[in-house]
Amino acid sequence: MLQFTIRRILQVIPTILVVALLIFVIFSVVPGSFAASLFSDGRTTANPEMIAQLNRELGLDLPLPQRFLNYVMDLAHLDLGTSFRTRQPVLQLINDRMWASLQLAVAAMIFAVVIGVPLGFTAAMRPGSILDSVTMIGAVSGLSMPQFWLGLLLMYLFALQLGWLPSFGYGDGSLRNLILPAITLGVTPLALLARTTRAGVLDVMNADFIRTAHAKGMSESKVVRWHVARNALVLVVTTVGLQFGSMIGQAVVIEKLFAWPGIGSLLVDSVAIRDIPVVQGTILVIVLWFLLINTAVDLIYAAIDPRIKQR
Amino acid sequence: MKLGFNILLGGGLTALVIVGGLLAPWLAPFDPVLDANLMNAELPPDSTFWFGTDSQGRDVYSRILYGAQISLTVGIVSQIINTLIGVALGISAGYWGGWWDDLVNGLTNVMLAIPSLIFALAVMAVLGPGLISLLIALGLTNWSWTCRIARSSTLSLKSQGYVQAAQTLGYGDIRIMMTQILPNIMGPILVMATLGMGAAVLAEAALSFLGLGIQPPYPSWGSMLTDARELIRLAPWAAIFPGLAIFLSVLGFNLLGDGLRDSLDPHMRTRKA
Amino acid sequence: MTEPLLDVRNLDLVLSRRGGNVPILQDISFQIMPGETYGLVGESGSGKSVTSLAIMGLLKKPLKVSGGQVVFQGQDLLKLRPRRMRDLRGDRVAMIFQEPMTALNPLSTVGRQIAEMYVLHQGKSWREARRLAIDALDSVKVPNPERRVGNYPHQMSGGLRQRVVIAMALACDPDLLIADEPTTALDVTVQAEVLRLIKELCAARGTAVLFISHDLGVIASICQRVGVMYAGCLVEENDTVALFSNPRHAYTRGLMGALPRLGSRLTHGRQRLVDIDSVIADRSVLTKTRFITPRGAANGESA
Amino acid sequence: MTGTPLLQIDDLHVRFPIAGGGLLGTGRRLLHAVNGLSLTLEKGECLSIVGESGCGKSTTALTVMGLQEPSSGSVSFRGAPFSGPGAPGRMQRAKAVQIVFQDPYASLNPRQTVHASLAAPLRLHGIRSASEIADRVETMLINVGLTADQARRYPHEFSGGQRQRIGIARALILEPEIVVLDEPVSALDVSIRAQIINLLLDLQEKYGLSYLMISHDLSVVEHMSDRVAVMFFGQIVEEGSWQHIFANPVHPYTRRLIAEIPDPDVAIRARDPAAGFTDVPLPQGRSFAMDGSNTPDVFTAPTPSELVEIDPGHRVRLSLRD
Repeated sequence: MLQFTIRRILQVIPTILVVALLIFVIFSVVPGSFAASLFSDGRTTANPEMIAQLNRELGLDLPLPQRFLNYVMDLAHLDLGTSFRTRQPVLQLINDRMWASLQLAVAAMIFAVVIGVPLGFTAAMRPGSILDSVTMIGAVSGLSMPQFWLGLLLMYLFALQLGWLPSFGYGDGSLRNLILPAITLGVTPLALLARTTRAGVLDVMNADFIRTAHAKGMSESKVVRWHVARNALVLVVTTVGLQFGSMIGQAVVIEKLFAWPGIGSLLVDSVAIRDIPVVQGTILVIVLWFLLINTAVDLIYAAIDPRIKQR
Repeated sequence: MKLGFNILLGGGLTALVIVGGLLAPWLAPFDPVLDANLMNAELPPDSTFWFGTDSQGRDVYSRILYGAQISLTVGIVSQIINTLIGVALGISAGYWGGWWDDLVNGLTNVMLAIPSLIFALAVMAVLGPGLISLLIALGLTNWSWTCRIARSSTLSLKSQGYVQAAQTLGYGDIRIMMTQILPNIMGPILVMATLGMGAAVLAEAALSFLGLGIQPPYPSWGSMLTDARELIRLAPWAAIFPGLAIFLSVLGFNLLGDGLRDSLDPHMRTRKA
Repeated sequence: MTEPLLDVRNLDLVLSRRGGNVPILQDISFQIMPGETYGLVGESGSGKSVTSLAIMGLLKKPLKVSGGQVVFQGQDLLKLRPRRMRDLRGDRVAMIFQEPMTALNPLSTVGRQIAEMYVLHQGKSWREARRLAIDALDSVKVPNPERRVGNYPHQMSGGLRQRVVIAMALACDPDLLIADEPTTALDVTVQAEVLRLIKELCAARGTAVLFISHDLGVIASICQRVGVMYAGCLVEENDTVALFSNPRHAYTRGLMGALPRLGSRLTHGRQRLVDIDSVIADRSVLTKTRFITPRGAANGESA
Repeated sequence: MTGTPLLQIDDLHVRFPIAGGGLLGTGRRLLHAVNGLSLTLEKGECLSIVGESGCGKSTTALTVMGLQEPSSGSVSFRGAPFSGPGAPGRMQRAKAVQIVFQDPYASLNPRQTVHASLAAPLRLHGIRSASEIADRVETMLINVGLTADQARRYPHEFSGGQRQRIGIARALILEPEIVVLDEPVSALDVSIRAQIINLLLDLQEKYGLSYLMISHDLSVVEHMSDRVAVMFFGQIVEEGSWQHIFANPVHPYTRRLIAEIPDPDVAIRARDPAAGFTDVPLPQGRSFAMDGSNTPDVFTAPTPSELVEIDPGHRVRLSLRD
């Protein structure tokens, strides 16, 4: 197990490097120079001397491979660069915002798991029942819902009309401020979890070893507890891991909608003003988070399924 | 029974969006951009303005019809790009194996490591807003799942007798991929593409909502919501109807995809019975 | 004569569809005496596996029993309440399935899966059950049972896995063991070992066996009496030696002639194998005649 | 037997890398699937390779088909190289060797009609005339016991036995000299099995085909083969004419295989098949190698041994003389 863990963690490193390269390349092929776009606002053109000086300052006058090398070296020292605009270190900007994002993501995932998994499980126990149909219709609706629209409606209803909850903002980390964005963000993973749990449980129930269990004279409830639950869990764990990734993506929109001070809104704001070091840094941190979670999921997976470790 | 229902409702909703988008010039009572009249701003739904008007007095109903054109274009074109990339890479990687497979696999893993909306955001940041940028951003960032499925299906087909037989009969590799493998993996690919269209419509709406996609005054459903957000207290209809349009069209694609999956996979069908 | 252990009387089974019922089994009757090994042989689709599932009460929709009785130790299993049936299953009637690969839960150790039997039917503690599981593994000649008890199914070969399944089935000393193609997925040498094991253990414990197979050779080597199934009907039944030396039903004769026999080329030269379709023009007449019991031909008509 | 054999396999080795092991999972171990196999196939004969799963018989078949590259050793066809450098392309191979697969359900493309499956190879090999193609497809279908009007149907409309007939038709449509039969009847019911065996024997006679059959079923092997090679863990342990192998098996593993076949006659007469074998005196100081008494590790080379001819055409694996 320890060897598997180390191996799995070491495997992440090349992926991070390639992602860093990819991000770097994407932002290096931008037509025109950053400096120029930074100084011009569409009406006036920037002074060439100022552009050249800024380029020198930012190291943008060096050849590309040299720049990438510098970039990676800086990364190794946990230096994500300096914001074009605020001149603050990117790492500090991200650090200021990251925990709010994490809080939101974890809250949303807890909401999704706590409701979605039991729902999918119960639906699978009675396939074709009314509960099953309602769950599945609800799930496909949840998956089709534009989250920011749902958020907007929730905000309108619970904040503006009923006045029960604050409509936006972090509110010094108050739980009341967390509720609406977390529910909004959790709806898609909830729907997906309900679906995969149901499918997974049905799959297991059709497996040969369940027939064996029945042939042993086990009652339905024992079959479920001893054999179905654990096997279906494997699929649930995988889905949770994968959903974290797309949830981080969705969080960008939700944070913007609810004016949540996370890295998502930092990313959107920086994209709007083309603050490239911040954009690069934010994306890199998001990918890092995603890979960490996936690695953790793989380890949990290996702990549940003894077949994985052998591979 | 249920399977027919999914395809029917999904197909119906999708058809509605397609018809609405194609016939927008004839169906829409007003011009979506030019008929702005501040005198009519923020009117609730009535017999003239079926879905009400927005902050600039434009007819929400007409804008939604024209918005369908954008959503459909983005959904369909980006998915065609994704499917072509994913299928070409997936089949060739699965069939040839070796270093090419390692390369494609590595690339897919990297793509999967970056949440696709974030990736699209980065591409939009570089290319700048607009329809073409959207098509590129959403077309290049969402092929990894299609690729994975094409690859794994190809791997399992590769050891099937008829693919091996084709090799021994003298078929070339490309011919085998086109005639023996591709037709037999079209099912799951089609399902992925249909579901992907829904995802692309959602992503377009999200990017436009963030102001990075279709720019005002053009009527994208996402950017309509950006405008409506500011005045949700005064004119909730301006927010409700575009959102509903997104929801129903994505629901249409998703139901269609689910229905296709069920009808293509007899194993699933018997399970439901 | 003693009471039969299992008495299947006129069993009818259908696949119920919206448009009506499709008959799967028609009028199946046979008896198994205590300690006897009875074989059901037939080609795929003949209904032999469904018969075993019907006896165990493990049929899944849309299959259902539409008539007849399955009398086991004097009580009709088809009329038993689910709870009583559950207690019987595994305890008095146990079953071995074909695929040792999928018949075991991949996420659970084999020891635990055997131990479940003792916990379920004998109310043992898990701790004690585990110790009994080691003994059970030992009894099916799994080497190193103390170590193997903690193994997962994927860590074992097909032959070992099938031994585990046998250990599980025989854990509670059942009176009847139903073995559905238990060696079909195995190699010849492993198959021989597993067959020997089933034979030995059941003989020692006096367990009756209902052995289901498509393989005439396997059936001949393990069963005392054999029933031949074709298209949902039992077409011939006799004791093994009589059946194989003197098959009476046209289908049985065709089946035997279709089989390449070891050594026959050496003694008789290469003989063309019998093509059933060329011998019997109309297969549908096959189910209309039947030969049951060695006491004479019972030319019955199927319902 | 004079001149060059039709097909010659010479000291064939096939090793597969097994991923896994090592800290990064990059450590590679080699699975020795085929370990120094030499065989010849003469025109018009049926040579069977028998053994249990994992013995390397299927890998050997795939190598002959060119679907698997040998790690070392060679395959030659009529004396010309058939593997490695100088091997012919797929188009040339196709006219020399074809294959019939075990699983009739996986061996036909579900999206192609029978006609399409049979006509495409003809077209590929330069036959342009539609009427000639139709003629040849029709003739072939009738040869394998189907009717011409079934050509328009898709595979799912046929039974397993019929599909196997279609698979055979596809293998024969280019008129190859050798047909590899990979467990051709293992997946079929007894009554269908007999029909396919009869068909294969008829076709062999009619076209003068050479069969290389892979099988685990010794009854079928005895019925069909002219010569038999018994494989165990990547190596041949005994090889000879079918009479050698079935009337006078020498190697303990061969004897065990024969003895353990569940055969109705053997079973009901309750005779011990092994009792019929008479022991053959071995050359001084030598013993059987790979006799199954200890399982060799597939990752390491087995103890040195060689095939020794104890009778003309009858070879047995014995340990090397010290």
